[in-house]
Amino acid sequence: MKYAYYPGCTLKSYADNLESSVLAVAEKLGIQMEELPHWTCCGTVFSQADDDLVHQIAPLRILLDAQKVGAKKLLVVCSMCYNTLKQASLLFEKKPDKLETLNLFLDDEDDYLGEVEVVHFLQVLRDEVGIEEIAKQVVRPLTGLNVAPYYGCLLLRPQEVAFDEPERPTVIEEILVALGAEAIMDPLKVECCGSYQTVNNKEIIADRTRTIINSARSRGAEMIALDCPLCDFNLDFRQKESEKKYTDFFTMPILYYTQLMALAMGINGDIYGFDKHYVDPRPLLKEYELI
Amino acid sequence: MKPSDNGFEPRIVAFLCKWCAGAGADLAGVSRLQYAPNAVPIMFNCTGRLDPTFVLKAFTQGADGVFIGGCHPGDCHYLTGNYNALKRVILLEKVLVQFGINPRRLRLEWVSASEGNKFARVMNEFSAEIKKLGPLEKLEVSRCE
Amino acid sequence: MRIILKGSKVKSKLTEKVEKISGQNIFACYQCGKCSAGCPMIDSMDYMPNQAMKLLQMGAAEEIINSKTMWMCASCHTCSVRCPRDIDLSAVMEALRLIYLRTNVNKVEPSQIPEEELKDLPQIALVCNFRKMTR
Amino acid sequence: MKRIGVFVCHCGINIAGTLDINKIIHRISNYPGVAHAEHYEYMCSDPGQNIVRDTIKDQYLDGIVVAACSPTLHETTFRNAAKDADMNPYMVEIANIREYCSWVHRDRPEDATEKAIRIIRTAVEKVRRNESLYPVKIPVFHKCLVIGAGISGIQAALDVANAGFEVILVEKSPTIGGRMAQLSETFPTLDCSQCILTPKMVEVSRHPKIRLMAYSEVKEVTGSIGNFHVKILKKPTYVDTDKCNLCGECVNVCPIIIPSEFDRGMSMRKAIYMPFPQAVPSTYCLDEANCLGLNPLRCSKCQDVCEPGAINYDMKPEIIEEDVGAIIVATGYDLYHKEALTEYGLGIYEDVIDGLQFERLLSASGPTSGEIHRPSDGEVPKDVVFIQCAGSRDEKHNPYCSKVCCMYTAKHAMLYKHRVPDGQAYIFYIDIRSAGKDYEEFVQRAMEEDRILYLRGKVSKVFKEGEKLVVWGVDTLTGQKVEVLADLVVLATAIVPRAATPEIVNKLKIAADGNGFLKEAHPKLRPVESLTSGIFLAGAAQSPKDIPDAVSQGSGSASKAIGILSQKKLQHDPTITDVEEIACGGCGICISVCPYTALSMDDRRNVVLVNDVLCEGCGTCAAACPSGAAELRNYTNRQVREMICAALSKV
Repeated sequence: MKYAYYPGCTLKSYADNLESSVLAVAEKLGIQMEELPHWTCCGTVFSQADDDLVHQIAPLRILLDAQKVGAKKLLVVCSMCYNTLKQASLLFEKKPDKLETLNLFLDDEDDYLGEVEVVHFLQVLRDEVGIEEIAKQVVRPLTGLNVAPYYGCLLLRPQEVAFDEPERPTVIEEILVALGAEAIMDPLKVECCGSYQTVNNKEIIADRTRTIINSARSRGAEMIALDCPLCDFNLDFRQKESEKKYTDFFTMPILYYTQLMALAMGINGDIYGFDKHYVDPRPLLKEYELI
Repeated sequence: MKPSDNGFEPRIVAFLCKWCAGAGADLAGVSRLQYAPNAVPIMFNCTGRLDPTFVLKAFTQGADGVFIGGCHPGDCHYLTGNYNALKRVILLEKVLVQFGINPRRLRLEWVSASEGNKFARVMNEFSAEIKKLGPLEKLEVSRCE
Repeated sequence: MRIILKGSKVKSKLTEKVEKISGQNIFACYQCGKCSAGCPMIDSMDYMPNQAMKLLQMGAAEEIINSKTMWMCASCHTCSVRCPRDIDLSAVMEALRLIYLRTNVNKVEPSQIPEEELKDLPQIALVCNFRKMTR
Repeated sequence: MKRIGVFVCHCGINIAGTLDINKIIHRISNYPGVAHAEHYEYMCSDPGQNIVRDTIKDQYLDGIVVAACSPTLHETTFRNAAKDADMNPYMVEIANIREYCSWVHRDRPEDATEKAIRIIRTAVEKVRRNESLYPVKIPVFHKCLVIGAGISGIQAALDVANAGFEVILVEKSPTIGGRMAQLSETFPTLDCSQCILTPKMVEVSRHPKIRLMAYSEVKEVTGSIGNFHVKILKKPTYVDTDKCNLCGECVNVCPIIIPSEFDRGMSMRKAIYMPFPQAVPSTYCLDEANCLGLNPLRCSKCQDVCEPGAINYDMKPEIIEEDVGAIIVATGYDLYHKEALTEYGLGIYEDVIDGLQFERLLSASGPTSGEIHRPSDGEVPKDVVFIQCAGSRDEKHNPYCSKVCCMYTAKHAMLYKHRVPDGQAYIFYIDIRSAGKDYEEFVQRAMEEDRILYLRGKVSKVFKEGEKLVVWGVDTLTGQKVEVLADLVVLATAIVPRAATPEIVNKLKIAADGNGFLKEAHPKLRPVESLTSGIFLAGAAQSPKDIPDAVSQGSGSASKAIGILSQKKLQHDPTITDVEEIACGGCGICISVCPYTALSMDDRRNVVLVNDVLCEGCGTCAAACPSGAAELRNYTNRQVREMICAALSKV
C-alpha cells in the first residue's frame, strides 16, 4: 500500500504527536506514505462561495502536486485538510468548467485532470488495512480503558465527504475495540467543538468542551480519542478555560486515536508525545499499567 | 429585409391541438378579441400529431411562418403529446437554419383553454414578427395556386 | 421595532447577493427550524438560523447584516446535513460573512489578538479563523 | 372524385356581418371537388338541418363541410343530420369561421373573408380523403379483479359485487383488512377501527359474488379493457380450512418464535399463526419461510397435535386463471423504513417507534391490551414526544406531504392522554394540515381539552441519556431552542408505496409517479383511472390517504369498473391509428412514444400491431413513424399535406 501523503501545517508543529504516531502506525501496518515534495497550505477551510474560485487554487495546487508524483490516491491525516481537499476535488469533478478556468489561470503548470482521490487515514485503516489486521498487531491490549471516540464535524459533513454514516459513525469505535479498549457510545461525538471560534470566543469553546466532556464522562468514559488537531486543541487546551469558568468541572485526557494505536502496538514510546497535552494522560494510562 | 409597414401580409399556418390551444382560440372568439387574420388554423387532436415534415411542407408551400399551439406541460390530454411536439420543434429549429430559414419563423406556444387573451396576443406578436422578417424568399418556392 | 415590508424591500439586493454567492434558494426554506434545533452555537446568536433565513426572505437587510448570527456560525454543517429542504445553510452564512468582509473590513483584527494567546493557538485555528473573519 | 357539399351558415350577423358570404360561395363553388355550395341564415336550425339532409340526398354528396361555429357546439348536430341522410357521420367536417374568423377579425372584413375561404378549403381537402368509420366494438367479461384487500379494496369489491357482478379479491397476506385492521381508534370520531372494519371483512367473506383469494398474488396480466386474462398464484397455507376447527393447539406447540408483522414487532408470533383473532379468512397459516421444515421428519409438532388432521405438508402452490373485464388496484402503503432517519435514532433506540407501532400499543387487542408501555422496559411513559414530518416533506427522504400524519398524531397524543392522564404529550410540527370534515375541530380539541403541547419546529436530534431520550427541538414561534427528556418518542414516518408496487406496475403495464405511487390518468379529472383503460386505482397505493378518502376512491373505482362491466359491448371512437404492414419496418419508434401502450411488436413478422381498444387517437405514433406506415385515420399524412396547401392557397 503506497500513498502520496499530505501532512499540512499543523501536523508539523502543534500536532507533531499526531503525525509521528500516524507514521509509526503506518509503518507497522505496511502503509507506505510518501510526503508530497513541495506541499503548500490547503487553505484550511473550503470556500463555500460560488463566486470565489481564487480560494480553490490552494487545494488545486496540492492535487496537482499529487498528480505530478503519479498518485492515484492522496492520503490526508488532518481532518480539516481532508475536508478542504476532498470538497475541492469533488467540486472539480462536478463542475469541470470551474476546473478548466482554474487550469487556464495556472497557465505555467500542467492541467489538473481531476483524477486524484482524496482519502483519509481512517479510511485506509478501515478499508485497505482492515480492522482485523489492526487487531492482529496489538501486543499490549488497552483492556479496561474506557474511551469515548469523538469525530467532530469535518470528517462527516457535508454528506459528500463523509466516509462513514454522518449521524452515527463507527470507524474509531471499531479501531478502539480492536485495540482492546472499551468504546463508549456518546451521542455528542458528532457535535461541533466550536472550531475556529476558539480564537476570539474562547468562552464559548469552554462551554462546548465542558458539555462534550461531561457527556462522555456521564457514559463512563475516562478519556476521549479524536483525530482532528483543532478539536484536540479545543477539547484539550481549552479545558483550562472550562476549569476557570466552572468550579465543578473535572478535566479529562484527550488523545489522538493513533497515539492509542501506537501504544497498543507496542511502538517505541518516543513518538507518543503525551507530554504535549494540557491534560496529562499518563496518570490514567499508568493506572491501567499501559505505560 | 423589408420594412414592416410595406403592406406585406404574411401567410401563416397555425397547427392547434383541439383540447387546449384550439379551445383557447375559441375563447378568444367568444370574447371577441381582435387579432391579426394572417394565420389559418389546422386542427389536430394533439400536437403530438405534428410530423416535422408538415412544418417543412408549409414553408415549401409558401408559408412565411408556422405556429404551433399546444397544451401547457403536464396538461396534455394525451399525457405526453406536447412534449413530443416540443422535442420536434427544437430539432426543427436546427434543421430550418440548415435550410436558410430563420428559426424565428417557427413558433411553439403553450395556450390553455382559458387563455383566450394569450392566444390573441401571440397571434398578434407572431404576425408582427413575421411582417418584420418579411416574406420567405430564400427558398425556391412554388406557391400553391 | 416594526419591519416595514414592501415589494421593493422583499426583492432585496442583499438576498439576491446571498443567493448568488451561496448558490442556494433562500425561498426554499419553509421554516421548520431543524437548523436551529441542532445548531451548536445558537446560544450565542441573536437571531436563530431559521430566523435569519426568514429575515432574508423578508429582505430585512439591516437586521441581518448587523446580526451576530453569521459570525457565531462555526461552519460545522450540521444544519446543512439535516435540512429537509436541502438548503446548504452553512453556505448561506458564508455568503453573509463575505458580503460584510467584501466591504473591506475585518471582523477579527489579527493584530489585536494578545501575544500569549497567539503563542498557544495552533496555526489551524488561526488560519481558519482569519479565513472566515477577515477580508 | 368525391362529391363534396359546402354549407355556409350566416349565424345571423355573427358571420354574415363580417364575412362576404357571396364571395365565399363563389370561390368555394369553383374549388376542386366541391359539387355544391349553399348558404343559410341559421344552419343549425331545423330548416337549416333539413337543407343539409335534403341536399346530401339530392346532390348525391359523399361528404360535407359545414362552415359555421366551433365544432364543440354543433359537430354532433350535423353528424346526426348526415346520418339521417344515410351518410357516415365521419364524412362531416366543420369549418370554424365564427370563433376563428368572423368574431376575431371584425375590423378587417376582406382579410377575414379570405381567411374563411382558406379555412373552408382545408376542411374540403380533409373531407375529400376521409373514410367512413364505424365504432370499435369490444366484448366484455363481466367480472372484476380487485388487487389488495385493505379498506379501499374491500369497499371496491363490495360495491362491484353489490351491483351484481362477480369479483375476485386477491390479497397477498393471510388475512384481509390491510392497514386499517392494525389501527386502534380512528380520527376524528375515535370509533374503534376493528369495530367498523370487521363487519365489512365478514361481508366480503360471505358475499356470494365475491371470490376471496387470501395469501395469493397476481402473477401475470395480459389483454386489455374488457378482456384481461390474469394468472393468480395461490400460496399454500398448509392448513386445510375445511378441517381446521380453530383449536389453536398447533400454535401452542410450534417452537419457532418470530416478531409479528401485524403488531409491527411489538409482539411475537409462531411460524404457524393467525395474524389476529378476527382475521378473515378465519384460519391458520403455516409460514413456509420460518417453519423448521415442511418435512415431517424435521419437526412436525403441529401436525402431530392437530386432531382434525387439518395440517397438510403436501399442499402445493396453485395457479388460478381468470378472465376479467376490469381491474382495481388497491395495494396500499408502507411506512418509510425507519433506519433512514439516523438523527432520530430510529432502529437503535427501542423507545423510538413509528406511528403504526404506537397504534398497536394503543389498540385494545394489541400486545399491551391498549395500555401504554414502552418497548424497552415496559414502563408507562410520562413524557411522550411526537415528531411529525419524519421523512416527509424532506428533500433527503420523501418530498411530499404524507397527508394523514397531522391527524393521526393529534389522535395519538389524545389517546395517550386518555390512557395516561398524568402524562404529557409534546407534538413537534411544521404545519398542521387538518383539512377535512371535523378535522380542525379535532386538532383544536387535542390542544384545548387534552392540553397537548404543540411546538412549532422540527426536532434535530434524539439521543439516549440514561433511561431518558433527549429530544433537541426548537420552537420557532418563541425563537427558543427546546429540549425534552422523553420516555418515548413516536415518529410520524412518511407513507410510502408498498415495496412490491414496481412489480405491480410492470405486471399491469400501468405507471408510477416520481415517488413510486400509482399514477392516475389525470390529476384532476380522472383521479381513479390508471393510464391503461380498464384498470382503476384505489386507496393509498395512488397517494397517501385517510380512511374516508380511501373508501371514496374504492367506491369511485368500483363505479368506473361497473361502467365497463354493465355494458354488453364496449364502444370506442374509431379515430385511431392503422399500421400498414407492408410499409412497417418494425423499428418500434411508435411503440416508444405511445402513451397508452396501444402498440406492440409482432415479433414473428416484425411489424407493429395496433390495439384498437387502447388507442386514443392522438397521432403521436403517426408523426414519429419514419416510413409513414402508421397513419391516424382521417388525419393521414396525405390529408394534412393537402390541408396545408389549401391553407396557403391564393384566394
